[in-house]
Formats: sequence, structure tokens, C-alpha cells
Amino acid sequence: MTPDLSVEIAGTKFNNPILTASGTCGYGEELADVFNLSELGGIVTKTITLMPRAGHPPPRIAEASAGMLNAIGLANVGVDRFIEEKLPFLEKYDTRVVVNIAGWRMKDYVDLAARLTDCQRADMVELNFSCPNVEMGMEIATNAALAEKAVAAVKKVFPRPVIAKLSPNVTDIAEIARACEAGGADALSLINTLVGMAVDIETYYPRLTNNTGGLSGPAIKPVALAMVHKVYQAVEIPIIGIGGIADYGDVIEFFLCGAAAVQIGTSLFVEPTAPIKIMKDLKKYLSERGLRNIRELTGQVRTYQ
Amino acid sequence: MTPDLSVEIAGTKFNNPILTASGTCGYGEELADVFNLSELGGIVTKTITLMPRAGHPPPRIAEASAGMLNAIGLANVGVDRFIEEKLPFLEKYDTRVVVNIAGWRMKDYVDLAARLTDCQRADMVELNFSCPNVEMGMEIATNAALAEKAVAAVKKVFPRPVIAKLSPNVTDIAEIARACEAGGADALSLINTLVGMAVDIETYYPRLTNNTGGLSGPAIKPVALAMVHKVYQAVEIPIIGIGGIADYGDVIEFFLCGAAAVQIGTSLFVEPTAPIKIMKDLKKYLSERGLRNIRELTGQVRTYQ
Amino acid sequence: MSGIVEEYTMVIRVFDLKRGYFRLTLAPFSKVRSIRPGQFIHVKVPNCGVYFRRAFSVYDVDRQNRSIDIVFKVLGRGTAALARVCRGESMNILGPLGSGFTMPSRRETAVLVAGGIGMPPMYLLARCLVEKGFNPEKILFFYGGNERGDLVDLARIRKLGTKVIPATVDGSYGFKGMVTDAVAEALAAGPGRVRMYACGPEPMLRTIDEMAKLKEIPGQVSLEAPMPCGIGICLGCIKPLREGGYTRVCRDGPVYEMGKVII
Amino acid sequence: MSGIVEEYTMVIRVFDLKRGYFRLTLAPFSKVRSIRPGQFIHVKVPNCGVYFRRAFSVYDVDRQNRSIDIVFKVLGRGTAALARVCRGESMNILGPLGSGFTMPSRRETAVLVAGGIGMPPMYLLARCLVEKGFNPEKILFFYGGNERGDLVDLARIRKLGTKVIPATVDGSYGFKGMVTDAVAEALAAGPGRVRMYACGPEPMLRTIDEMAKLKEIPGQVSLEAPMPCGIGICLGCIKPLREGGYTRVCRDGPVYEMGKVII
Ligand SMILES: Cc1cc2nc3c(=O)[nH]c(=O)nc-3n(C[C@H](O)[C@H](O)[C@H](O)COP(=O)(O)OP(=O)(O)OC[C@H]3O[C@@H](n4cnc5c(N)ncnc54)[C@H](O)[C@@H]3O)c2cc1C
Ligand SMILES: Cc1cc2nc3c(=O)[nH]c(=O)nc-3n(C[C@H](O)[C@H](O)[C@H](O)COP(=O)(O)OP(=O)(O)OC[C@H]3O[C@@H](n4cnc5c(N)ncnc54)[C@H](O)[C@@H]3O)c2cc1C
Ligand SMILES: Cc1cc2nc3c(=O)[nH]c(=O)nc-3n(C[C@H](O)[C@H](O)[C@H](O)COP(=O)(O)O)c2cc1C
Ligand SMILES: Cc1cc2nc3c(=O)[nH]c(=O)nc-3n(C[C@H](O)[C@H](O)[C@H](O)COP(=O)(O)O)c2cc1C
Ligand code: FES
Ligand code: FES
Repeated sequence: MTPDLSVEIAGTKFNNPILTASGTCGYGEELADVFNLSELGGIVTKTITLMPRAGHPPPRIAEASAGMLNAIGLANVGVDRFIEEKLPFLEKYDTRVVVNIAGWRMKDYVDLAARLTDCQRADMVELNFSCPNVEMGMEIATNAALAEKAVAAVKKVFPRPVIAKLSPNVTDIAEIARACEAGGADALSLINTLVGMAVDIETYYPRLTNNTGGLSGPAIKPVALAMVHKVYQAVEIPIIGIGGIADYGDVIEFFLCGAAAVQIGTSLFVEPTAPIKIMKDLKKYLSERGLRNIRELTGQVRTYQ
Repeated sequence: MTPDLSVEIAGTKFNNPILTASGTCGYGEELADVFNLSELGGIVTKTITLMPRAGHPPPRIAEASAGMLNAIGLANVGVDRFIEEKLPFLEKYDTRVVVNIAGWRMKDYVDLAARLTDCQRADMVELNFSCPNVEMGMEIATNAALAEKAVAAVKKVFPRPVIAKLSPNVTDIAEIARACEAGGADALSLINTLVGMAVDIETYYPRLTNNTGGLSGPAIKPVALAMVHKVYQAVEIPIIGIGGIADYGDVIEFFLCGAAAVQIGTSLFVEPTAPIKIMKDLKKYLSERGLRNIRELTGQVRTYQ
Repeated sequence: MSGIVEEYTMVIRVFDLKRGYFRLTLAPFSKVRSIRPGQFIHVKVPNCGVYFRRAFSVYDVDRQNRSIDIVFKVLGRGTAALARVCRGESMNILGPLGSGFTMPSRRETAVLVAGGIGMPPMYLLARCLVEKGFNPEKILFFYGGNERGDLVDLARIRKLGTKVIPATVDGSYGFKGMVTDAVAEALAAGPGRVRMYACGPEPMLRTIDEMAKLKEIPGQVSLEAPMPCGIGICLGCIKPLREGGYTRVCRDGPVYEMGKVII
Repeated sequence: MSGIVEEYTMVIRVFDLKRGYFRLTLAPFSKVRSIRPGQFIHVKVPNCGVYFRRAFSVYDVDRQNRSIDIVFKVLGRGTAALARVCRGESMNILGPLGSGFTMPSRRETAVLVAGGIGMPPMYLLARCLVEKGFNPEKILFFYGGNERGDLVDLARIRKLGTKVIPATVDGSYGFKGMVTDAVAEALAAGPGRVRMYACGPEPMLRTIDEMAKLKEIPGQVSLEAPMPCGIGICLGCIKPLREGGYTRVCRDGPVYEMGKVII
């Protein structure tokens, strides 16, 4: 009997718990040249904004120890072209589509979600709160009250599940998590990237034109696990674990800490077939231990004391 | 002409900008078996508490990608034995001694600093704020008001420079930095470790008996650089950069981002002679570029826009 | 599906071409038959601690043995580690990636301009042209470097029967000066209807691009950019387009029509 | 200064001892003359992406060639990479580290108990005893493993002239059963005044430790713990002491008097 990898998040079934993370898989077209997207539990599309964006000038990616820095600047085709040109491509695949959206004011999120309401292919939306909020002058991601309001506003217009994506650059992520739950979020995904920097010691210029960028990859995995573990104890809604996942062992760690599904980001750059390999290895891990499904691992870490 | 590596922090001269970080060099005795401690700009001793502490049970260290997790639990000999047995050992070396102290209530810090006042070998104290504060129920490290009060209280009893060591596990490290400056800190050191976790997927137990631990090593360098850069713009007092430094290039990066000196921690475990090698390479870097001293590099990053 | 595969190949041979240049043969690669000149592979450099893959143009293929050759120069950590791999070692590669060159028409003279480590795709292009029956006499293979040692595998290129015009900045071999000057001289001598192909350092490509514009010569350049993913999903390898916006060199390129990209 | 050095050595030889065991010869190591049995070196495994060094007991030394031998078993990522190093490769080592064994008196029989990969320091101890003129007949070298394949370099150990008593759990070679049972049997036969030395897996050491206590036999055990730094500065390699508190295995050990540490 092969073990069951399917999971359920907010009443929606995923064939397996492996999603590709926003900004690391485009809108799916390129990865489809490497493997069949139907093999994925889901695909989280690159953050969409109301208007198309070219993003920051190069260099916008830098290599780091066991990871990388990026400051792409939310380059994307804009919601209109996304709906017309990108979403239809995903029709033919048996996978969940989560559309990640971002804006600079509360209304942007609401407008984006509203535009996606009739797109049945958008199974869920994921709210990327890591942009500076032009009204409030700070990231929604770092302010519990703003986050709660934003989630609640989107929930009013979007009829399907809403995921709030949390930033790790906060003193207490559990506080933000509880606020999103209070706002009506159906699930949480964490973590987004850690703020980081790198400088070229020959030119004295930062390695990114944005000066700072987001750190991702295996380097941040321990931070992500600690945060998933903390948030798991703070909320009732399911958690999607993100951060440095590179192999099946990492997925198991995230599940044990409280994840109900995971997203793979940076590892796709280094090993685009990672999700396929992970799926195979997960099945092996489960069956070798006589575990019937992966769901029962969620939150099973045996914390001391 | 060999370039000048000396730096000055709060009126105190250091022969060079390389210090060893608290908790990664004991009280100096062990490293003295590997190289002459007089080669160091300074040594920051393992955090001292009022009473001796055995620390957490093993395992209290775990390997990570490009770094490690630790939850030693502030194991130390206590301030009395430190003054009697450990400090005298450092007498014979021509290096600065920074004594790192921690407590659970404001008064602990004051008592510790007071005890050290007459120890002339303690050139400076460094305040480790990353313990949960028993009075307030949170880390001083994450609360600007508490941090300011604690620094001010220590400043009242300790006549020599006081360094406040900042935690990266906060939403806005610049806010804490400004508070410490307002409290009278003579310098800031950053960063301490990032909260992280790892789980054994065979036993389901966390890899540390403390469940979570502090992430350090090259993995966190980009985060540390971004924070040094941010704090440099927020305060006037000198900054000692810490986090993942492994070679001379890393030191230059920290200087460019605003550091006036650096501390090397985890790299000592992997390459105990790293400080010596770094010093040699720094001189080479400077002389190849015709730079007369390292001080002029502080804050010279050419940020875009 | 255009069929990009991620596969383990074996190191068949590491050949030291001297002065920091190496030729590496990897096999078997299942997609060897579909590789077009100008395409590249993305190599996971084994055991060196660099996080990203490193991109290398396909230099040659052997359809029989399903092997791929690359030629590289030791520049940084990745290539240094690559120079140390042992025969028989396993190596993960991703490919074939990127667009290839479009072929010249029979009536055109193909002017190939290779600068330094831009040689490999030019060689494969020349080889394919010759194999497809293109007159080797009508292929001018310009190959420039700083000095003689930068021109590797010259004998092998000459074997194709194309005209090889070496150029070295220090004059230690062939034309003395920039390879672009050699090209300009040859074009001035007027080899008739011409199509240009170029791969090399950015300043060289910029000059060729301008030359092409000025003389209205059609052709293509193959560009380079740091490539985290190589397949178009990270948006890291961008260059500005003349028409505005950015292009991803790894997927929309690396081969572009002259004048398309702001080099 | 006890003189710990961090040095680049060269891989002189990688010898496949089969079934996952390897012997590695490194040279030159400047401190080879000061190494005592029971000490270890901390090895930066080249190019494998593991962050910490890995600790290995010194198995043998050649003062002439200033070389060190270690024997290791492939367990995880670090040792797997170590098994792949090539001759001539450069390798950074830190040492000599830790305490060594104290020698028995001439009147004692030295009972050496090696379990699996705990053999190397026992070999070096035996060799040093013999070289110091200790009667080889009065050295009982117990060497246990799960099966025959776990007992490596037996011929080499026998060459020392000591009595070698192999033991395998599956009985495929020598005494059938746990090596500790073999030891108990021998002690029951009463070899007179005895001093025990042991290195091996924790359960074995625990049994030996209890046996020593019960029969009031003096001696030492060499312990293992994950060792981030190896020199006593990280406080990561601790074990609880019977008298309370912790000990750092890397610096206060790895060799301890029987009964001192709670194993
Ligand atoms: C399409 C293409 C084809 C190429 N063909 C060849 C060839 O045939 N022969 C040849 O010798 N070279 C070729 N190169 C260049 C080759 O990839 C570089 O020489 C190599 O990346 C340098 O790597 P290194 O590790 O030695 O140097 P490093 O110094 O480690 O890298 C140089 C710098 O670039 C960054 N970097 C390197 N690789 C990447 C990446 N993949 N993504 C992001 N940043 C990166 C590093 O962080 C570093 O800052 C090609 C490059 C491209 C894009
Ligand atoms: C004093 C001493 C002497 C030894 N002598 C020998 C010997 O002679 N022959 C032999 O075969 N083995 C010896 N070992 C054991 C050897 O060091 C281990 O087999 C090796 O560390 C396993 O490493 P690995 O990378 O193959 O396994 P891994 O699976 O990578 O490591 C095993 C686990 O231990 C952790 N770990 C490994 N090394 C360290 C470290 N240095 N610090 C913290 N955590 C670590 C890893 O994170 C992992 O969780 C000795 C160990 C010690 C302490
Ligand atoms: C190049 C790149 C671009 C990213 N773009 C986005 C984005 O547009 N929206 C978003 O919510 N997260 C974005 N992320 C963050 C990832 O989705 C993910 O949260 C983060 O990288 C941590 O996971 P990882 O370590 O597996 O990459 C991006 C990450 C990378 C590396
Ligand atoms: C094993 C270990 C123990 C540490 N103990 C202390 C400590 O007692 N007090 C303190 O202020 N910082 C302590 N630190 C944090 C370091 O001083 C340093 O701030 C941090 O590790 C980041 O630097 P690095 O990446 O160079 O190690 C410890 C770090 C490690 C790895
Ligand atoms: S390398 Fe990632 S998009 Fe081109
Ligand atoms: S290994 Fe660091 S104290 Fe022992």
C-alpha cells in the first residue's frame, strides 16, 4: 500500500503537500518544460499586482552561503494579462493554483482579489504583505492590526480560501499570525524571505540595486522551522511551511513542527526536479515506517519538557 | 608601509578590529593553545551571570547549512570564579578584554557591572540582553524601553565603556539601537543569533534539548550586514559587526556597511586560526588598494540612489 | 514540452588546455541529439559549496557516445572546483537550455566572432554549418584573446576547414589588436553578403553590435549574465531591451538578434 | 601552550578496507611527535558542504614521514565525502587534540577493548606499549564487531605481537557474542592484576564501565560526542559527570578514568 500524500487545507484537497513558492516558478510555463505540473500539489504564482511591473534593474539576485538574496521588485505582467494569458495555461493541469497578490494600499488587495473572484482556476489567493504600505508607511507584514484588516477586507470579496503569507522580519510572528486568523484567514504560509544584504568589496556597491534583498534557501530553514513551530501553537488554522526546503527530510521537519503542506522556492533554481524527487522520497520514508499518510505527522514534534 | 589595522571604539584603542565573540572563545584559555591572544584586537568573554550555571543538558549544538544552532544555556563559572580564576589569565596578553554579562532582572546587570568595576582588566562590558526578563516577561533585547533603562542603569555603576549587544529577532533593530544610544551606550554590537530550530526525523525530537536555539555562522551574514547598515544610519555611536564572518572579505563588507570593528564567532569552531589569517589578508587587501588604514572604510558602501 | 532534463552524467575526461582552460567531457546525456549551437547546460558543480549552478555553452557533442564537451576557464570558486573533478565522478546537469543560433543562408558569408571564453558556441556553430554542407570557405572564424594562451584548441577549430583568423591584443599570435578590429578590417575588404555571429566579453559584443548596426549586417550575439536558475523562473539574469523592459537571458536568449538588447 | 596546530596536510593514501571502512594517510603533520594514544585530530572534510569538522582518533603515526593514519567508517555525509578524497588532495587538520591514555604499570595486564570503529586508538595504544618495551603477551586486545567485516586490519594488529581476541555478534569470526562477554570470560579466567582501556560504542563502554566498577579494575574509557570545535570553546560536546556538572569530551577527555562520566 503506497502511503497517501494528499492533504487538505481549508476544505480544499491537494494531491500532495508540495507546492512551488511564489516568485520561484513564474506562472508555471517554464517548469512545465521540466516536469508535468500535475505532479505538484499546487503552484503559487508569482506575486501579481494591479499594474504590470518591470521590477528592479539588475543585479537583482546574489549568491549567498547556502542560499541567495533577491530583490526582483515584484516584476509581473499585471493582473489583466495574468488572467488573460497566464491563468489559462494552467487549465490543463491537475494541480491547485494559488494566486499570490500584493499591493501598496489595502484597496489594492481587495481589487486584485475581486478581479480573481470569477477565475475559477484561482483555487486560492495568497496575500503577500511584504510591501511597504503607502498609507501607513510600514509593511502590513509587520503590523498586526493592518494585517487583520487586510485579510478581513479580502475575505469579503473573495469566496474561496485566503492564505496570509507571513514575513519573518518581526519580533513576534505569532502575534501577526493570530491577527490574520482573527481577520478570517483560512490558512497561513510562512516564511517569506529575511532581509539581508551583500556588498562587493571591489566596487563598494551593494550586490543588489535595491541595496537590500530577501534571503532564502537552506540558510533560513532553521528560522522557518522555529517560526512554524511557534505559529502552530498560536493558531488553529493550517500552516503551509516555507523556507529552504531542499529534500524530503526538510518536508518532514516542517510537518513535525506543524505544517500541513509546504512550498518549495529557491531549491527549484538549483534542482528544478526537486519536487518530484521529494515526493518519491516522502513515500519511501512513510512506507518504511508504516505510516499511512503524511497528514498524521503535522505537529508531532516531541518537544522537550 | 603596512596598513594600520588599529581602531578606536569609545575612546579605547584596539590593536586591530578583530575580536572573538562571546560564547565562542570561552575565557581565552583554550584559544591560547592555538595562537597568541595578543594577536587579537580583543576578546569578548563568555556571558557571565551572577551565579555559576551548568547550562542546558546535551544536545545543545546542532549542525545546519552553512552554520549551526546552539542552546548552551549560558553555561558559565559565575562572576566570582570569573574574576578570581579566569580574568587573571588574560593579564599577560596585549589585547582588549570585553566582559559579556547577562541577567534576568535589571538589577542583575547592575550588580554584575558593579562587581567588574574594580577589575581593570575588564576594559569594557557588553550587555547580552537576550534572556527572558523575569520582571517583564520578555527579552530586554526586544523592548526598546527596557533596553534603554538597562543600559542607563549599568552606565551609572560602570566607569568604562558599555556595549549593548543587539538581537536580530526584532521588527526594527534601529529602534532598539536608538534606545540603547539614548540610554548612554558607548557602542553597539550586532547581531546575536537568530532563533532557529531543527528536528530529528527519526526520533521526532528537536535537535536541541531547549527545543529552539540560536542560528549562527555564514548563513546569517546577509542578515547581519543588513542590520549593521540599518543601525549605522540610525545612531552615532560605533558599531561592532557580528555574524557569520569567515574571511577578510566578510570583514570588509561589515566595515563598508558601517562597522568600526567586528567579532568572529562560529568560524572559530571550524577554523580557530581564522582571526590570524583574516588579519594577514586584511593587510594585503588594504595595501593592494593603497588604503592606509581600515578605519576609513567604515560606512563607505555606495548604496544605490 | 521542449524537454529540458536534469540528469546525472559522468565525467568522461578532464583535459587541461593550459593557462587555466579546461575541456570537460560528460556522458551520457539523453538530449544530446536535440542540442543546437548556442545552447548551454547548467552544471551543479560537485562538492564545492557554491550554491548556484554554473552555466556553460555546449562546445561539442558526440551523438554516438551521447557526450557533451564544454570548455571553461577557471575564474572563481565554481570553475576552480570544476577543474578539480575526477574522471568517473558523477555530475548533475540541466539542459539543453536557451535558444540557439539561426542558420545563415547559403549565399551569405558567416562571420563568427569568438572572444576568449566565448569560443565554445562559435565552434559548435561552425561545426554544424560544415556538417550541414555549408561551404567552409565561407565561414570566417575570428578568435580573439589577450595573448596566445587564450586561444585554445586552435588546431581543432582549423580542422573544420573554416578560415580561422586569430587575434591577440599583445600580438603574440595572429592579428595584433582587438578581435573586433580584425573583423572590421575583413569587412572593409568586403566579403560580400555577410551574417555575423558573436560570443565573448561584453565590450566586444557591444562593438560588434554597433558595427552590425552601422553596416546593416544581420546576425546574432550570444550574451552572458549570472544565471541562478537557467530556465526562466528566477528573473535574475535580465538585460534591458532596446524596445523597453527586460529579457531573461537564460530563456529568451542567450542568443539575440543584433540590436535587440542593450548590451 | 600545549601546541595545537591547524595545518594543511596532503592525502598520501586512501586505502579501502572494504565494507565501508577506509584508512587514510595524511602528511606532513608538524606535531606528529607529540601525539599520544587516545588523542584525535579534527578534519575539515574538503568540499562536502558539511559545516563542522569531523573528529578521528589517531590510528597510527610515522615519525619519519611525519604522517598520521586514521581509520574511519562511512556513516554520514562527512565520512562519505572523506572516502572520496583523492591522493594528493590538500586537507586541513587541527590537532593533536584531547587527552591521551595513561600507561599501565609493568606488573599489570593491559586489557584493551575495541568496539567497531573504536579500534584506532586501541591500536595506537598497543603499539606504543610494545614500543615502550611492555610485554606484548601482557596485552590482551579484544576487538568486537557485528560480523567479520567489522574487524579491519586484524593482521596489522596481530603483527604487534599482542594477543588478539576477536569477537563477532553473529559468530562469523572469533568469539561469538558481544565483545564485553568475551572480556568478562577472560577476566573470570583471572589474568591477574589488570588495567582496562576501552573505546567503542556507548553501550559497550557502559558495560565495561560497570564491569570495572564491580570488579574494581582501574582503567580508562575513550568517549565520543558530536564535536563542533574540538578544542573546548563551544561547550557542545558535553557529558554529565558522576560528581555533577558537565565535562567537555574534546578537551577534558576524550579519555576518562573509569566511573568518572555518566555514559
Ligand atoms: C549562457 C552562458 C554560457 C557560458 N558559457 C561558458 C563557457 O562555455 N565557458 C566558460 O568558461 N564560461 C562560460 N560561462 C561563464 C561561466 O558560467 C562563469 O565563468 C562562471 O559562472 C563563473 O563561475 P565561478 O564560480 O568560477 O566564479 P565565481 O567568482 O564564483 O562567480 C562569479 C560571480 O558570479 C556569480 N555567479 C556565478 N554563477 C552564477 C549563477 N549561476 N547565478 C548567479 N550568480 C552567479 C557569483 O556569485 C560570483 O559573484 C557562461 C555563462 C553563461 C551565462
Ligand atoms: C574523539 C572522536 C574520535 C573519533 N574517532 C573516529 C575514528 O577513529 N573513526 C571513525 O570512523 N569515526 C570516529 N569518530 C566519529 C566520527 O567523527 C563520526 O563518524 C563522524 O563525525 C560522522 O560524521 P558523518 O559526517 O559521516 O556523519 P553525519 O551523519 O554527517 O554526522 C552524524 C551526525 O552527527 C553530527 N555531527 C557530525 N560531526 C559533528 C561535529 N563535529 N560536531 C557536531 N555535530 C556533528 C551531524 O550533524 C549529524 O547529525 C570519532 C568521534 C570523536 C568525537
Ligand atoms: C527570486 C525570488 C523571488 C520571490 N518572489 C516572491 C514573490 O513575488 N512573492 C512572494 O510572496 N514571495 C516571493 N519570494 C519568496 C518565496 O516565495 C519564499 O517565501 C522564500 O523564498 C522562502 O522559501 P525558499 O527558501 O524555499 O526559497 C521570492 C523568493 C525568491 C528567491
Ligand atoms: C555556541 C555559541 C555560544 C554563544 N554564546 C553566547 C553568549 O554566551 N553570549 C552572547 O552574547 N552571545 C553568544 N553567542 C552569540 C555570538 O556571540 C554571536 O553573536 C553569534 O554567534 C553570531 O556570530 P557568528 O555567526 O560569527 O557566530 C554564542 C554563539 C554560539 C555559536
Ligand atoms: S537564470 Fe533564472 S530567469 Fe534566467
Ligand atoms: S567540541 Fe567544542 S567544546 Fe568540545
